[in-house]
Amino acid sequence: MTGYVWLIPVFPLIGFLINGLFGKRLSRKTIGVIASGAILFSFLLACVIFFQMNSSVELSEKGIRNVLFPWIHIGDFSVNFGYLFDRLSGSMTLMVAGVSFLIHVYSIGYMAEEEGYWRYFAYLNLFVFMMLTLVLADNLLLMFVGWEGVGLCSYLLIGFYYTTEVASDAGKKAFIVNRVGDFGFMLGMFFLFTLFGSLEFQHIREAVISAGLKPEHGMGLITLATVLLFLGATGKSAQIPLYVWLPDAMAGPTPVSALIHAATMVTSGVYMIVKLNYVFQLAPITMLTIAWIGGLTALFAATIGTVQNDIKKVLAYSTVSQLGYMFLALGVGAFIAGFFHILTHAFFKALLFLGSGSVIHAMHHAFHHAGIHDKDPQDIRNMGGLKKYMPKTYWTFLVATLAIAGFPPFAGFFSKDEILWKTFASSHRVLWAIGAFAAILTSFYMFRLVYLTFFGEFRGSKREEEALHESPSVMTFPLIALAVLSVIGGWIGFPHIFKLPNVLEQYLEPVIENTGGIHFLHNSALEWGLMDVSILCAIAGWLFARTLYAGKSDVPGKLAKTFSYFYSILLNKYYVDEIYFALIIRPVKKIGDFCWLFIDTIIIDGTVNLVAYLARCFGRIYSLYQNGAVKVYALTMLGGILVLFWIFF
Amino acid sequence: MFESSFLSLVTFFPLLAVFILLFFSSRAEKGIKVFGIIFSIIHFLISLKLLFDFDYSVYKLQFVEKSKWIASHFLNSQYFIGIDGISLFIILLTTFLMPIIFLSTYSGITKKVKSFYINMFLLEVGILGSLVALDLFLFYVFWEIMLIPMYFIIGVWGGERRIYAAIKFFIYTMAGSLLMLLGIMYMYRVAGTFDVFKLYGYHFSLKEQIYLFSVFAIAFAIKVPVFPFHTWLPDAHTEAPTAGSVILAGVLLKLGTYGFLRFAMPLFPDAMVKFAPYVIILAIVGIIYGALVAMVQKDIKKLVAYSSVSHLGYVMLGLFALTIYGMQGGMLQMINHGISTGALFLLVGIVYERKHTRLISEYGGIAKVMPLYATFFMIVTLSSIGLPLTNGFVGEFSILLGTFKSSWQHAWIYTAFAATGVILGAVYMLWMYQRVFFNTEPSEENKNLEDLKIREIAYLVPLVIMIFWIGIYPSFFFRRMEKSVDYYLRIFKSKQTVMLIDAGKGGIR
Amino acid sequence: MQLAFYILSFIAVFAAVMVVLSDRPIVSGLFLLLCFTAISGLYITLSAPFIAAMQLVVYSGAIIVLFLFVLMLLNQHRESPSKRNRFVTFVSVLGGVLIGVFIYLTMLKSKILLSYTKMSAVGGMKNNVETIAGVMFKKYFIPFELISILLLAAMVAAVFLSKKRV
Amino acid sequence: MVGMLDYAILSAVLFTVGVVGILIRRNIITIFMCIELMLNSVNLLFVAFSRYMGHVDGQIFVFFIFAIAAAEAAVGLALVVAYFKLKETIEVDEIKLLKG
Amino acid sequence: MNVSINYFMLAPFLILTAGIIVLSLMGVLKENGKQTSGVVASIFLLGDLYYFVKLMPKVSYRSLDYLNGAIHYNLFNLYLSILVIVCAIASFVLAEGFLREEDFRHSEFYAIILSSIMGMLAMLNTVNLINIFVGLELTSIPLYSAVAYFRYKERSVEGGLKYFVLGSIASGFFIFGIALIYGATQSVVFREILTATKDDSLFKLGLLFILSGIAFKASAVPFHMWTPDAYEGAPTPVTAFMSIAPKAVAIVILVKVLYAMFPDMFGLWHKAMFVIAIATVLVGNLGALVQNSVKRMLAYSSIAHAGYLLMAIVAFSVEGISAILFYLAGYLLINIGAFGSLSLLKKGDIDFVDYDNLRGIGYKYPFFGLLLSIFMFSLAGIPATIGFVGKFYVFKSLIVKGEYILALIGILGSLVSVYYYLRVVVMMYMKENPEENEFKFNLLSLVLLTVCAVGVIYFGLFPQSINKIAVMAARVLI
Repeated sequence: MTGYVWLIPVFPLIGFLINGLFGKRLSRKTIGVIASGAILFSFLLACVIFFQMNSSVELSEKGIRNVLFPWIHIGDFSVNFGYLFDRLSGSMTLMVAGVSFLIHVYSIGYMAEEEGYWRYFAYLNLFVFMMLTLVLADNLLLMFVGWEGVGLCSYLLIGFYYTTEVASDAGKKAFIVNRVGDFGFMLGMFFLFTLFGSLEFQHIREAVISAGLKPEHGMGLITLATVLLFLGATGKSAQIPLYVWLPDAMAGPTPVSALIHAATMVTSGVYMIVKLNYVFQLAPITMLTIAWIGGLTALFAATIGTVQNDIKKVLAYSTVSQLGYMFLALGVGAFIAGFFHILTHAFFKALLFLGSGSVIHAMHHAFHHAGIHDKDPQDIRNMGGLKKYMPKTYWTFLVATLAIAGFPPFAGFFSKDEILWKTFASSHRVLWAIGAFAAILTSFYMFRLVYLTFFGEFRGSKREEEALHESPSVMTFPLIALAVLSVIGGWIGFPHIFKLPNVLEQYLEPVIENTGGIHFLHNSALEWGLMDVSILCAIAGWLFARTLYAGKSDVPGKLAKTFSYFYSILLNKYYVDEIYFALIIRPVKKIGDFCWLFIDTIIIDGTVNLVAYLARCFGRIYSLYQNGAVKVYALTMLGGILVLFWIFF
Repeated sequence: MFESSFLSLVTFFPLLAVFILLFFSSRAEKGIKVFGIIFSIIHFLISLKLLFDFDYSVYKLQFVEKSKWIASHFLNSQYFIGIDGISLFIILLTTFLMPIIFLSTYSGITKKVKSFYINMFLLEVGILGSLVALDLFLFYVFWEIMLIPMYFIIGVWGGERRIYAAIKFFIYTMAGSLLMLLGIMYMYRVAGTFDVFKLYGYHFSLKEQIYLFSVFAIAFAIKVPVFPFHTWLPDAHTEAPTAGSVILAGVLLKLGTYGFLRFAMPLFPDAMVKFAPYVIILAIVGIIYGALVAMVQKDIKKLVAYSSVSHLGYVMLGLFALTIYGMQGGMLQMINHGISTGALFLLVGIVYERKHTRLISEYGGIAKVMPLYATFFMIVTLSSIGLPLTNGFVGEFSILLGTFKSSWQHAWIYTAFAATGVILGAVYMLWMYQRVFFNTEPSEENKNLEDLKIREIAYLVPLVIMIFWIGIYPSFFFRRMEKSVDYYLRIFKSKQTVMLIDAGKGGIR
Repeated sequence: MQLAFYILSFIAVFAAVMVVLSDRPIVSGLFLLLCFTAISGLYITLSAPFIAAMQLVVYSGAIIVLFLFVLMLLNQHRESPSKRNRFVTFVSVLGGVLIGVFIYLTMLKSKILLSYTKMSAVGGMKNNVETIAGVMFKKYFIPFELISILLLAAMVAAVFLSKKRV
Repeated sequence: MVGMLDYAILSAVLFTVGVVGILIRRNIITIFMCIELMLNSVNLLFVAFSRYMGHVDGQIFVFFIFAIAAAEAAVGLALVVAYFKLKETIEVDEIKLLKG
Repeated sequence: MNVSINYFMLAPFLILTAGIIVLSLMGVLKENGKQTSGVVASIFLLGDLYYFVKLMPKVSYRSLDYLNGAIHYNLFNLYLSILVIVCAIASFVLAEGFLREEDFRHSEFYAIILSSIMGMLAMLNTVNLINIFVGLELTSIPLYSAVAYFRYKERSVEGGLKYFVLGSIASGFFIFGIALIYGATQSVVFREILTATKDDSLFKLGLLFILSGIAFKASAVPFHMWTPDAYEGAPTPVTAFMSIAPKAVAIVILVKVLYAMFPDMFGLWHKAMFVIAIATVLVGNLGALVQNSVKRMLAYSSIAHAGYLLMAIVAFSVEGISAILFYLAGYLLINIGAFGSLSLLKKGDIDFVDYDNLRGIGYKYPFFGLLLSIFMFSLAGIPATIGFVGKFYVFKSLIVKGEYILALIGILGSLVSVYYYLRVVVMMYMKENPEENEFKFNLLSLVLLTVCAVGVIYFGLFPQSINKIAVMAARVLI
C-alpha cells in the first residue's frame, strides 16, 4: 500500500469534485455521506500506511515518498508533485484526517437546514485536500500550494453566508492577510533555493547535515530566510502582526471555525517550522524572535479574551493565545513540545468550538421559536443555565475547559506544562513568567465562559427557555469522541520525570536534528516545582472566575466601571483593526486615487493632450495668418527672399 | 498539402475567410456568424500541426520560408518567415482565442456584422504575420497593418468615447513604430540586411546600440504597455467591444513583449544590459502602479485593463531579469495573461450584454442569481491573482524566482517590491469580486439576470481547462520553450557578465 | 553719351516712382508710358536700335494702351483711401527697399560687373537687326516657337475668360 | 564712360521700385503695371549685359520677355475683367473669400 | 541659309501644337464639339505618350541632343515627361464626369491644359535656362486661366487671380536671376554654367533669385501661400493636375539647377534647402490639421509632401534622386485617387468636399469609402501602400547621408499627418450621416480610381519595378 500515499489527499478531492459538480442534484443525505466517507477513507488509508511504515525500520527512518509527475522544471530549479509520508507528516495526517472526519459528521447535523448545503461540503472537502497536500508535501513549493489552497478554502468558507457584508468582508480580510504572509513565505523559499539549490525537505536536510553548518557560521542569509518563513507562519497561524483576520473569521459557520481556525489550518505555520527545524536552529536570532512573538501573542490575546461577550470570539482569542504558546515552544527549541501542543490543542479546541456550535444551534432554535430576530445567538449575556437543558454538551465542554486550563489528568496540562518547563529550562526566565501569567488568564476566561453559559439562570424569556433542547446525536457523538481524545491525548507525552514512556518524544526524535546546539537543564526537582506552579495557575484562574461569575453578584459590572478605561480598550481589541485601517488601508486607497486621478489623467494624459492641443494651436495661428489677402502673400514671399539673403550672405 | 509553405498557409488562411465573406450578403448575419465560428475552429486545428511537428530537441528555426520579395536597389527585403519556441505559443494563443471570440460575439455585435468579421480576420492576419516575420521590414509592415483593423474595431463598434480612444490608440502606437522605422533604416544602412539572424551577428558600436535600443524599446514599451506609456490601454479597453478588448488584451499586448525578446534585446545586447536596471524599475513601478490604480476603479473593464498593466509589468520584469527562470516565466506569463485576462473580458462582456453597464456599484449579490457565472468568474479571478495550481502562479513564481536569482545589483529588493504586486493583485481582484458577487441580496433589477447559456459555457470551459492545465502541468510548455530561451539567454549572459565585471559589481550570487 | 544716359535714367526712375505713388490709376498709367519711352531711349544709348523700336511698339504702344483701355472700361478713377493699417505698408516698403539695397551691395561687390567697361562692336549699330535675326532663328529657334504657342494659348484663355456665363 | 555697373544699378533700382509698388498699391491694375516695370528692368539688364559682353543672345531673350509680358498682361486683364463682373471691385484687399 | 529642322526630335511638341489648334477651333466651329473634345485631347496626349515610350529604350544609355541643348532627351527627362502626360490624361478622365455634372464643358479647357503640358515638356527636356523660363511661363499662364475656368464662380476666379499675381512676381524674380547668371557666365547652358568658376557674389544673387522662382512653383514654404487658395478655388480635376504635374516639374528643375549647375555651391544652398524643407513640412502638416474642408486639407498635404521631396533634395545623392522619382510616381497615383474621389462628390455645381459632407459615406457607398480610405492610409504612409515605400526611400536617403534631424522632423510630420488623414476615415465610418445627399458616380472615373487604388496597393507591396527605372534615371543625372 506504500505506493498509494498520494491517494490520501486525492480522496477528499474526489469528494469535492462529486459534490461540487453534481451537488445541486444530490439529496442532502448523500452529500453528507459522500463528504464524510471520503475523509473516512483517507483516514483509514492513512492509518494503514502509518502502521505499514512503522513496521519496517528502514521505511520509518526515511519515510515513504511517491513522486507523481514533474511540475516546474526550469534550468536547475526542478520541483515535482511528490508526497512524503514520514513520521512527522504521518502523525499530523492522522490528526488532521481524524479531526476533520469528526467535524464532517458534526456539520451534517449543524448545517441540516442551511441552504447551499452541497457548496459547504464541497468547500470542506477541498479544504481537507489542500490541508493534506500541505502536510504530505515533499517539497516547500507543494507545501506552498497547500498553504495558499487552504487560504482559499478559508476565504470561501468564511464567506459562506456571502449575502451578508460582514461575512464576505471577513473572508476577503482573511485571504489578503494570508497573502501578506505568503509573500514572506515565497521570499523565504527563494532564499532557501539559493542556499541549498533545491526545495525538497530531504535534500535540504542532507545539505545542512553534510555541510555541518553551525549557528555560529553566522550565515546572514539563513537568518533572513528563516525570518521570512516565520513571517509566512505568522500570517497563517495568526501571530501578533497578522492575527487580525482570525477573530473576524468567526463570521463563518461554527464547524468551519472548529476545523480551520482551531485544529488544522492555523497550526500549519507551526508544522512548517517543526518540519524545517534544522534550518531554524541555525538562526538563533530568528529563534529568539519566534519565542518572544509567541509569548507576547499568548499574553496579548489572553487579555482580550477575558472581556469578549461573543462565545466564538472568546474561543478565537484563546486559539491565538494557544498558538502563541506553540511558537514560544518552537522559539526556545522545544520542537516536539510544540508539536505535542498542536495535537492536544486540536482535540480540545475543536471540542470547545463544536460545543459552542451546539449551544448556538440551540439558542438559534429558541429565538426562532420565540420569533425574535434581533438578538445575537452567540452572545453569552443572553445565555445562562444551559446545564439543565444540554447535559452532554455541558459535560464535554467542561472536559475541554479543564484540558485547556491545564488541570493535570487532561491533555492540555501535559503539553502546556512541557512548553513552560522547556522555556524555563532553556533559561528564558521572563518568557516563562509571561507564559505562566497567560496560563492564569486562560483558565480565567475559559471558566468565565463556562459559568456564564452553563451555570446560573437563563437570561431570556420563558418562550425561548422551553424551546432549548440538547443537539441531535449526530452532533453530540463527535463531542464525546473529542472529549475522550482531550483526556487521553495528553498521555502520549508524559514528562520524563513521570518515569512513564514519553511516546511522542521517542517517536519524533529522528525528525529533530540538533544542529542548533540547544541544551536544556536537567533538574527534576525544579521540574516538579514548576509543574506545581502551573497547576496553581490553573486553579487560581478558576477560583477568580468562580468568585466573579458563579453567583448572581454584579461584581463584574462594578469592576468594569472602575477600570472602564482598560475595559473599553480590551473590549475593542486594543483598536488594532482601526489602527490597521488608518495606517494601511486608507493610505493605500488614497495613493491609488492619487495615482489614478493625478498621475494618470493629469500628468500623462495631460501632457499628451497638451501636445495635441499645441499642434492644433499652431495650426490655428497659421490659418489666421493665411487670411486671403494677396498683399500678405506677397509680403511673405518678400520675407522669404530676405531670409534667403540672410542665409546666403 | 503543400508542405514547404505551411506557415504561410497558417498566416494567410484568414484572408481566405475575408474573401469568402465578401460574397455573403450583409443581411445574412446568422450565416456570417456561424461561418466565422466554423472557420476559426478549422484555422485553430490547422495551426495545431505547428505544435505537433515542432521539434524542441535542439534550437533551430522551424517551418522556415525564405523567398525574394523586394529586390529593389536601395531596399531588398526577403519574405523570410519562421517560428521557434518563442513565437510558437503566442501564435497558438491567437488561433486558440479566435474561435472563442467569435462564439462570444454571437449576440454581442448587432450592427454591420459582416465588416466586423472581415476586420477581425484581417487583424488576425496582421498579428500572425508580425509573429512569424523574421525580416525587419516584413515585420514592420505587418506591425503597422495590424493597427488598421483594430482601429476600426474600436472606432466603429466601440462605446461612447470610441473615436477618441481609437485615435489615441492609433497615434500612440504609430508614434512608437515610426521611431522604430528610423532605427530599422539606420540598421539597414549599417548592416546592409533586414535578416534578423544576420543582424544578431552584426556588432553595432555601443553608442549606436544605445540610440537604436532606446528607439526600439520605446516602440515596444508603448505596445506592452510599460508604465509611462500606458494611458492608451484603459481607454482602448473600455471603449472597445468585448471581442476587441479580448483580442487586444489577449494577443496585441504580447506583441510588445515578443518584440522586446525577438528584436530589441538580442539585436543590441550591450545597450540592453546597460538599460536593463531602469527597465526593471519601470516594470516594478508598472506592477505596483497598475495594481494601485486598479483598486480605485469604478468600472470593471477599466479595472481589468489596469490589471493587465500590472501583469505585463511582471512579464517585462521576467524578461529583463536575464535568468533562465525569469525568461521562461515571462514567456509563460504572456500566455497566462492572454488566457486569464481574455477570460475576464469575456465574463465582463457577458454581464454587459445583460445589464449594459460596467459600473461595479450597479451590481451586488449576483452569486445568488447567477451561481455558475460566479464560479467561472471565481476560477478566472484566482488564475489572475496567481493562486497555486492555476496558470498565474507558475508564471509569477518563476518570474519572481528569476528576478531573485538575477545577477543585477540588490536583485532581492526588486523581488520584494515585485512580490508586493501579488498582495495588491489579490486586494483589488477580491474587492471587486466581493462588491460584484457578494455583499448584499441581489437588487430588484438584478433579480431577473439569467445564468450562463450553453453557448457561453462552451467558450469559457476551454479557457478554464487551459488555466488548470498550465497550472498543473506547465512543463509541457517549458520543455518546448527551453531551447529557444537558452539560445537568447546565451547572447545576453555573456554581455551581462562583461558589464557587471567592468562596472565593479559582484559576479553572480 | 554720358549726359544722355543720366538724363534718361533720371526720367525713368522719376516716372517709375510716380507710377507707384500716384493714387489715380490713369495718371500712373501715363507715367508708366513716360518711363517706357525713357527706357527705349536708354536702349538707343546702348546702341540697340531694334530693341528700342520694339520697346516703343510693343510696350508703349500695345500693353500700356491695353491697360488704359481696361482702366476706362472698369471706370476706376480714384483709389479708395487705404483702410489697411499703416504698419503693413511701412513693413512692405522697408522690405522692398532692403532687397534693393542688398542687390545694390552685391552688384558693387561683384568683380565681373566692373570688368565690363567697353561696349563691344558685335550687335551694335551696324546691321543690328540681321545679327539678332540670324542668331534667333538658328540657336533659339525652339523658344521662339514656344512663345508663339504661348501667345496663342493666352489669346484663347483671354477670350474664354471674358465670355458670358452661358 | 558709362560702364555696365551703372546700367545694372539702374535696373536694380527699377526692379525694387516695381517690387515696392506691388506691395503698396491696392488697385490690381496698378500692380500689373508694377510687374511690367519689373520685367522692363530685367530687359534693360539683359540688353546691357549683351552689349557689354559682345553676345547678341541677351537681346534675343528680351524679345521673348516682350512676348511673355504681353501674354501675361492679356490673361491678367481678362482675369481682372472676369472678377470685376462678379464682384464690382478690384481692390486687392477685398479679395478675401478663400482663406484659413 | 536654311536651318535643318529635325522633325523627329520636335515630334512631341508638334503633336501638341496640332492638338491645341484643333481644340481651340472645335470650340468655335462645332456646337456639339464639347462632348468629344475630351476624347480628342486624350488622343493627342496618347500620341505623345506613345512617342516617349518608344523613345525610352533608345535613350537608356545616352542622350539625344538638338540645337546644343534646346531639346535634350535622357532617361531622367523622359521618366518625368511620361509622368506628366499620364497625370494629364488622368485629370482629363476626371474632368469628363466633373464637367458633365457641372454642364460647363468647353474644348478651350482642354486646349489650355494641353498648352500647359507643352510648357512642362519644354521645361523638362532642355539644358538651357531660357528654355526653362519660357517653358515655365507656358506652363503657368494657361494654368492661371485653368484655375479660373469656372468664370461665373467667385471662388474660382479669385483663386486664379491670386495665383496669377503671385505667379508673375515669382517669374519676375526667376528671370532676374537668369539675367544675373547670364551676365556672370555669358551663357545659359547648364554645362557652361557648371564649368564657370563661381567665386563672384553675382552668382549667389543669381542663384538666390532662381531658387525663389522655382520654390514658388514647388510651393516651398516662404512661397507657398498661393497653394491652398489656388487649389481650393480651382475645379477639382485641375487641382489634381496642378498638385502633381507642375509640382513634380518644379522639384525636378530644382534638382537639375542645384545638382547640374551649382554643385560646387553645395555648402550654401544646403543650408537654405535645409531650412526651407523643415519649414515646408511643418507648415504643411500643421496647416492641414485645422482645416474643415478636405480639399483644402489635401492642398496643405501637398505642401507637406513637397517638403518631404525637398528633404530628399538636401540628401544630395543618387539615392536621394531615385527616392524623389519614386515618391513622385507614388504621389501621382495617390493624388489622382484622392482628388478624383473628391471630384465624384458633386451634385450640380455644388462640391461636397467638407469633412461633414463625408459623414456616413462609408456605409452608403461602401466601394467609394474603401477607395478613399486606401488613398488616405497611403497618404499617411501606412505600410503596404506606395506612400509608405516612398517615404521609406526618402527618409532612408536622409539617414544614409546622416541628416538625422531632417528624418526626425519628417517622421514627426507624418505622425501629425496621420491624425488629419484619419479624420476623413473617422467621418466616413464612425459618424452618423445627418444630411441625405445622393451622388451618382461617373463610371469612367470610378474605373480610374480603382486602377489607382490597385496601383497604390500593388506598388506598395512590390515597388521594385518602378524603383529600378527610378534608379537608372537618377544615375543619368549624377
